[in-house]
Amino acid sequence: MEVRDRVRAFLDEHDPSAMSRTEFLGARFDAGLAWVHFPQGLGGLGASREQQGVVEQLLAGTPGPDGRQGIGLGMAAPTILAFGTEEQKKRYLRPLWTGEEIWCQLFSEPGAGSDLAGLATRAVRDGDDWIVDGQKVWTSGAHYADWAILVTRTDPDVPKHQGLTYFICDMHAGGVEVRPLRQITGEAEFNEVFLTGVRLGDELRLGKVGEGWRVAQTTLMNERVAIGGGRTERGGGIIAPVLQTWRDHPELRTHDLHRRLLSLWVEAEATRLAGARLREQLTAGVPGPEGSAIKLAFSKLNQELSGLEVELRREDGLTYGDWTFRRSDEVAMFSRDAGYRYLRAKGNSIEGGTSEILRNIVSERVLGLPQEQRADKDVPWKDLPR
Amino acid sequence: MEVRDRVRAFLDEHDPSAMSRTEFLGARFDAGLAWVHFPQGLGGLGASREQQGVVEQLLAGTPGPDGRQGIGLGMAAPTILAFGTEEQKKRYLRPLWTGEEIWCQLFSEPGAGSDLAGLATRAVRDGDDWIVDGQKVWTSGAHYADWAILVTRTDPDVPKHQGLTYFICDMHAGGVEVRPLRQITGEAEFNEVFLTGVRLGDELRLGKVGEGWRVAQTTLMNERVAIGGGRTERGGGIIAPVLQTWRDHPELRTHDLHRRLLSLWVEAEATRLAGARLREQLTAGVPGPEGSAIKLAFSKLNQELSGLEVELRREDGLTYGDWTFRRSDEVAMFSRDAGYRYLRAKGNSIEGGTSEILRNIVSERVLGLPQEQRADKDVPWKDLPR
Amino acid sequence: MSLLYSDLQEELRGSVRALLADRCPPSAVLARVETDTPYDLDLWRALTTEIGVAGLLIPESLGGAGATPGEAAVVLEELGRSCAPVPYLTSSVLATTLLLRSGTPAAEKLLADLASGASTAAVAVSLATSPYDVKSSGVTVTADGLTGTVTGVAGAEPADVVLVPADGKIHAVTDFTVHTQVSLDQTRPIATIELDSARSTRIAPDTEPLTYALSRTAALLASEQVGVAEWCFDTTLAYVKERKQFARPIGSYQAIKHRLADLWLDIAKARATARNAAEDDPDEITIAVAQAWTSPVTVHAAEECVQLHGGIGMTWEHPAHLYLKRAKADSIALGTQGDHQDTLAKAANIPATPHGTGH
Amino acid sequence: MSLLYSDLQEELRGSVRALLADRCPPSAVLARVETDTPYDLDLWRALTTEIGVAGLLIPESLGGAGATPGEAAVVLEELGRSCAPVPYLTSSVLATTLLLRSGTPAAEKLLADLASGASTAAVAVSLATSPYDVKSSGVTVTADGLTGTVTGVAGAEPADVVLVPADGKIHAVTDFTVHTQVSLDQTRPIATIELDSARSTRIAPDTEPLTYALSRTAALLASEQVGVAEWCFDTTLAYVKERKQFARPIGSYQAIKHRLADLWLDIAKARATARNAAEDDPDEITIAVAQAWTSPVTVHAAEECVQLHGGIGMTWEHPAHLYLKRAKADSIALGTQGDHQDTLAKAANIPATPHGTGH
Repeated sequence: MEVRDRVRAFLDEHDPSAMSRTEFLGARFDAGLAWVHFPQGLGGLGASREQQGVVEQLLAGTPGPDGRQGIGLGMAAPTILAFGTEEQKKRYLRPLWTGEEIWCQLFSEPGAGSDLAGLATRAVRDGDDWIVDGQKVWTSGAHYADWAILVTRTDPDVPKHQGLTYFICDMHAGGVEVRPLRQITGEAEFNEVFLTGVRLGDELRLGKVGEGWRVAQTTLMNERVAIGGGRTERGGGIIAPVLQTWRDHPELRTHDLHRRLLSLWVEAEATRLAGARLREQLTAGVPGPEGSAIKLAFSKLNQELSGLEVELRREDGLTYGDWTFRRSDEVAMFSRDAGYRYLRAKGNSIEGGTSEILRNIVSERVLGLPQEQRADKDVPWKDLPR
Repeated sequence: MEVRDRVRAFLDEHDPSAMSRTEFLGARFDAGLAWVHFPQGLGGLGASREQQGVVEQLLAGTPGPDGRQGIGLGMAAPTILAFGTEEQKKRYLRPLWTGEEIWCQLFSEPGAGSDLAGLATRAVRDGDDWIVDGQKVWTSGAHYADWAILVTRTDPDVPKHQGLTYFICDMHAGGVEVRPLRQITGEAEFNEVFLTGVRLGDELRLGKVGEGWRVAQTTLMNERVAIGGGRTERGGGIIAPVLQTWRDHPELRTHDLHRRLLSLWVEAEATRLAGARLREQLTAGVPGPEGSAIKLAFSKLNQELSGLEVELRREDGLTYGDWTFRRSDEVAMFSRDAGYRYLRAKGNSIEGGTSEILRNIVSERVLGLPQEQRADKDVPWKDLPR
Repeated sequence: MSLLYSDLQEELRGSVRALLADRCPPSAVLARVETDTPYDLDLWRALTTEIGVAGLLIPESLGGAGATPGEAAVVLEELGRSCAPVPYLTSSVLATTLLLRSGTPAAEKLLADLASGASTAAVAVSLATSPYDVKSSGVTVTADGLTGTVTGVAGAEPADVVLVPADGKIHAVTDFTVHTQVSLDQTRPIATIELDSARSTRIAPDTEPLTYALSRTAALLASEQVGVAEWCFDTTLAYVKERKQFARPIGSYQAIKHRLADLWLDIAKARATARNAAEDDPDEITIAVAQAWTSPVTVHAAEECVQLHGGIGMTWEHPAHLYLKRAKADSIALGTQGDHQDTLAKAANIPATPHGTGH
Repeated sequence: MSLLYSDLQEELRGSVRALLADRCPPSAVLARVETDTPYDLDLWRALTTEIGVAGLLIPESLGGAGATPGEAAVVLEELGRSCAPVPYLTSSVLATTLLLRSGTPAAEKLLADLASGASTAAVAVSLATSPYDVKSSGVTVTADGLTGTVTGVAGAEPADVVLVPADGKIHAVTDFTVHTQVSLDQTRPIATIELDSARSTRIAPDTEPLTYALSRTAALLASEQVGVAEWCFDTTLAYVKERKQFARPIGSYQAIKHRLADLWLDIAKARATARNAAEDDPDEITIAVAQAWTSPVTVHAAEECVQLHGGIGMTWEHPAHLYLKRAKADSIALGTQGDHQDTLAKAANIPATPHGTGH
């Protein structure tokens, strides 16, 4: 039976208005329509990845996964599929898909940002279990997550990429403490997660001992390539708010700001077109690390445009919306005030690969220039300077 | 007798209008008033270096050395004084001072620009002589020079800084061929010098065999620190020509160029003030590598200002003064057309230390950041990749 | 005229820096921004009584120290380095310069109190006011007194007296209400001042002293900005030497080295322009150059500070954001870079297009 | 509308590139700039007869290939990569577009000759003319014919016919004198055209076809600029991989790596804007964006090429300077970045100050 027919049959049998979102998603999983390229029995049909587009199109408007499931769907699920045991796949994929269980990721550490493989969170074998101690950071959703994908160091005596092991971590386990991490905007989008003597059974290990870096690469490759801001119209997207302010407030205009705004308008349009061209290339089957460069460009534009808007607003630019320390689960770049956007945009060139790392990637992988000299590849992790 | 009194006595006895420039300078040398801090008999009095200012002041208006003597006076003389034998000092310093003998320098090579110590011109011992083969470049004045200061490689089997030897080179010797080096401006300010089997007696060696790098350091330290453009008034110096064009041609003005010109005006003034402050610090006895940074700033300004002027001139900016291949002994940054200045200024960030090298110097010697990793310090020169 | 610091100035800097190191660490500044008292009045008392910063610009005859703007500039550099929440710029520079310029007996009476730090003043204009475009306030003068609201005022909370431009004159008022606005710069918040039939004393018969004081304060603001930029630079430099990624200090990566070399040079230029603007009687061009250069450089320094600290620079607990917010607010305060460039265009005879506005 | 190159376009590119590699190496281009014949007419003949580049934009009905601007753009990219001294832009794009737009029988007659390459045309306006500000020429029309001088004309030397705007109309003239001016861009020099009672044929009753052609040529000039930028980038990239200082390729230094990464990205954006402007009927904003972005990026690419080649980049014998001169001249040709930004301000509704010029 064609995928298209399966979806129609599924819709004939399941009326989303007559069941809860969880029930509907569960039924969709069982019908193999969660990820059609996953195997049968694990939410898929063993079909080609392209068929997923057909499914999404036909199921448009029915209840789907929500934003809190993003890390589970985007990062945990493909990793579990690639490296999990049969038991793990059976156990975790369905509730991950239905949203009954929420996932987060425990990767970055205060001492391991760009250099993720240098991480220091230890996992030590204790009988059938592992005891985990360490600190993770920049974890979104940790405060409501049930499970985490976790990378730990199990062998400090070998070079850093070789001594890592990947786990599924129970976020409700003893010793897991989640603290909101306040940002310069005043809010907390992320968390710090302190792991103190956390006991994880060996059945929570994903992949082999010492194979953690390879597993983590799979996870990271599945992090969506951010081709900054997606499709937008000319004059839309990140430049729209400052244009609105410009048009609404003739009294704020100056010649200096006019020329700077025109330059940024041109840059934004050139960047938008380059992004569109890159998407065309990707569609035509010419993928590559060029996406890194577009992210670089959008970070810069976000920062410069929001900075210009704060300056344009003059006295209003001296004010701020709200400094209250509170959780925020979304990056509201378009609905919030210019001051918030100015501060939040500073993170764009750090999160998801710093601009410095992205320039390395472009120069080495796109341009073929020599790699930076590395002193850390063949030295036991414990002997590295830090 | 005070230096001041010596100068007065000298002037009483020598009427510059009654003798040739060469005779007058010769007499001045013999009176110890060439460089008062040099030893007696070598053009000096063994006085303090500060006394030279007194001499220059009192002798202002009398015939002095000319521009073609610059390299001899600025670089060769202090090196000969520091490393020469008594015979060498006696032989070379007086005609160098009087201008009877002109000097040039043979340092840079096509393969050794920023990395001067990597030079490849070979000098091989042959009895009492040395046979020199190689190619030097960016040599000003080579076509009229009598002597050159020359750095060669005498031992390729030791690390690069250790195998160099410094010579005085007879520019009239057989095997010395000087060719004008045409630049992108169309002119030749510099030369290429081809050395083919040039025979130099060992008495022309300056310093010990293998000591060439130390001798060359003395030479280079005496190259004047270019605190870009010297003292100028506000709105003067490198920004003056474009301001003149701006004021003379209201019809060429645009808002875009206006804002760019204002920004550069501010930058030029800030740079001028920083240069003035640096000179104050130097006078107050706080020298340092900061001069490198000012040269960096002036290179950038020269380039941006001349580039803006070409654009401002529109159709006139599409023309050029003269492409004729001819020798030019001066860098006429202020008297020539904007196109010439635009092209010539491109060399500012290369000659006398590239901007990249200067940024290294600032970051390492001023800011104390780690040095670039060097693979060439302990390897025999002949085994280095090139 | 020297662009260097005098020995006296270095001594003054040492005193201020030592006091701030002791009583104004970043942790204290950060803790205060969450409270209802944005200004640190204990610190202010120490600065005024132990060092006497408040009276630096006031002649000895009026109870001050009779120092030059060069000394005030050094104090501002140090306060900028600490993002110190004290009303020095607003009271001891802006309000003080206004009062000195008006020179009326009423003004001199106020100055005596300001000199000792016994009293603090603010000027009731928006911090975003350009010295080249001073608009009339919304305050009206009637027989009952002054009535109206002024927004965007810095240094209002600790002020005992506010100097209010209204009806083409300047008035001193002690009866006013302050509402702190939620501000981008958390260490120098702006506030709304409300006057309701407030009694007042005439300080100046016209508003020229206000324009003058705004311009001279802009000149000295450049020194505060240099202090902010310096803290950002020094803190970043120390961090990149310390922080290792891929087993190397991140300061060993050449791209970072070159960025820091360029930034160092930009700040060196900023210091030169600020010192020039801190001379006794700077002309319009000198002030405009200092502001037009130093504002964007200081913002850039603060932005590089956040970027080169990586994730930690985005956290509330690291003080970098306090400097970013101060740098950005300072770039708007007392004229933007464009305002100062426009003034340059006029004063240095660099006219806009022949078809242009003629500014 | 796709921003990618079609297979047909890649094929065309391949032909042009192969021909140029064979007959237009840098050494030949450099040698020619010292001669009295700045344009390479043998090369031009090969391009027109072997590949048929001259007629790309001309409909098949008039003897051309009936191709789209996208094809002409690819030819321009390749000519830019070689700084090829041929009158493609001036004859096959500018003059051709003007004639196509006017559409008169006289124009169509000329087009038939241009299509085959049998004849070459130039437009008697300064290359520095902005499409947004076309001034009337100094040529007067009397009963005796056209008389006057036009300066700054590109592509005049090889032209058999010049199209002259005069008296509000456009005229074709074959009787004219050309004096080459000493030009910054040595591979596309400008010249003075002199007319002395020259007989003419009326091509268009008004100058709208001229304005139109200037604008469309500006759109395609962006592709030439991309070609220039690409040569500079590719040549620099190859050099920094090869050139060693301190026993390392200079391309292993991170500061250089990051600069090249940024430049690569800027050129990628330039290509996207140029492809967009090479669509069949680009609007004013599309053209203005392509020019406003690509001009400074191309100049920057050429400047980085000289800088990163070190001393050798400053020598006459290395071809980098030919590209620097072309890049700079192209940034002035057919409107500066400011002209195109001004048009954007109007077309995209981003008005200047309320007190400003209203442009």
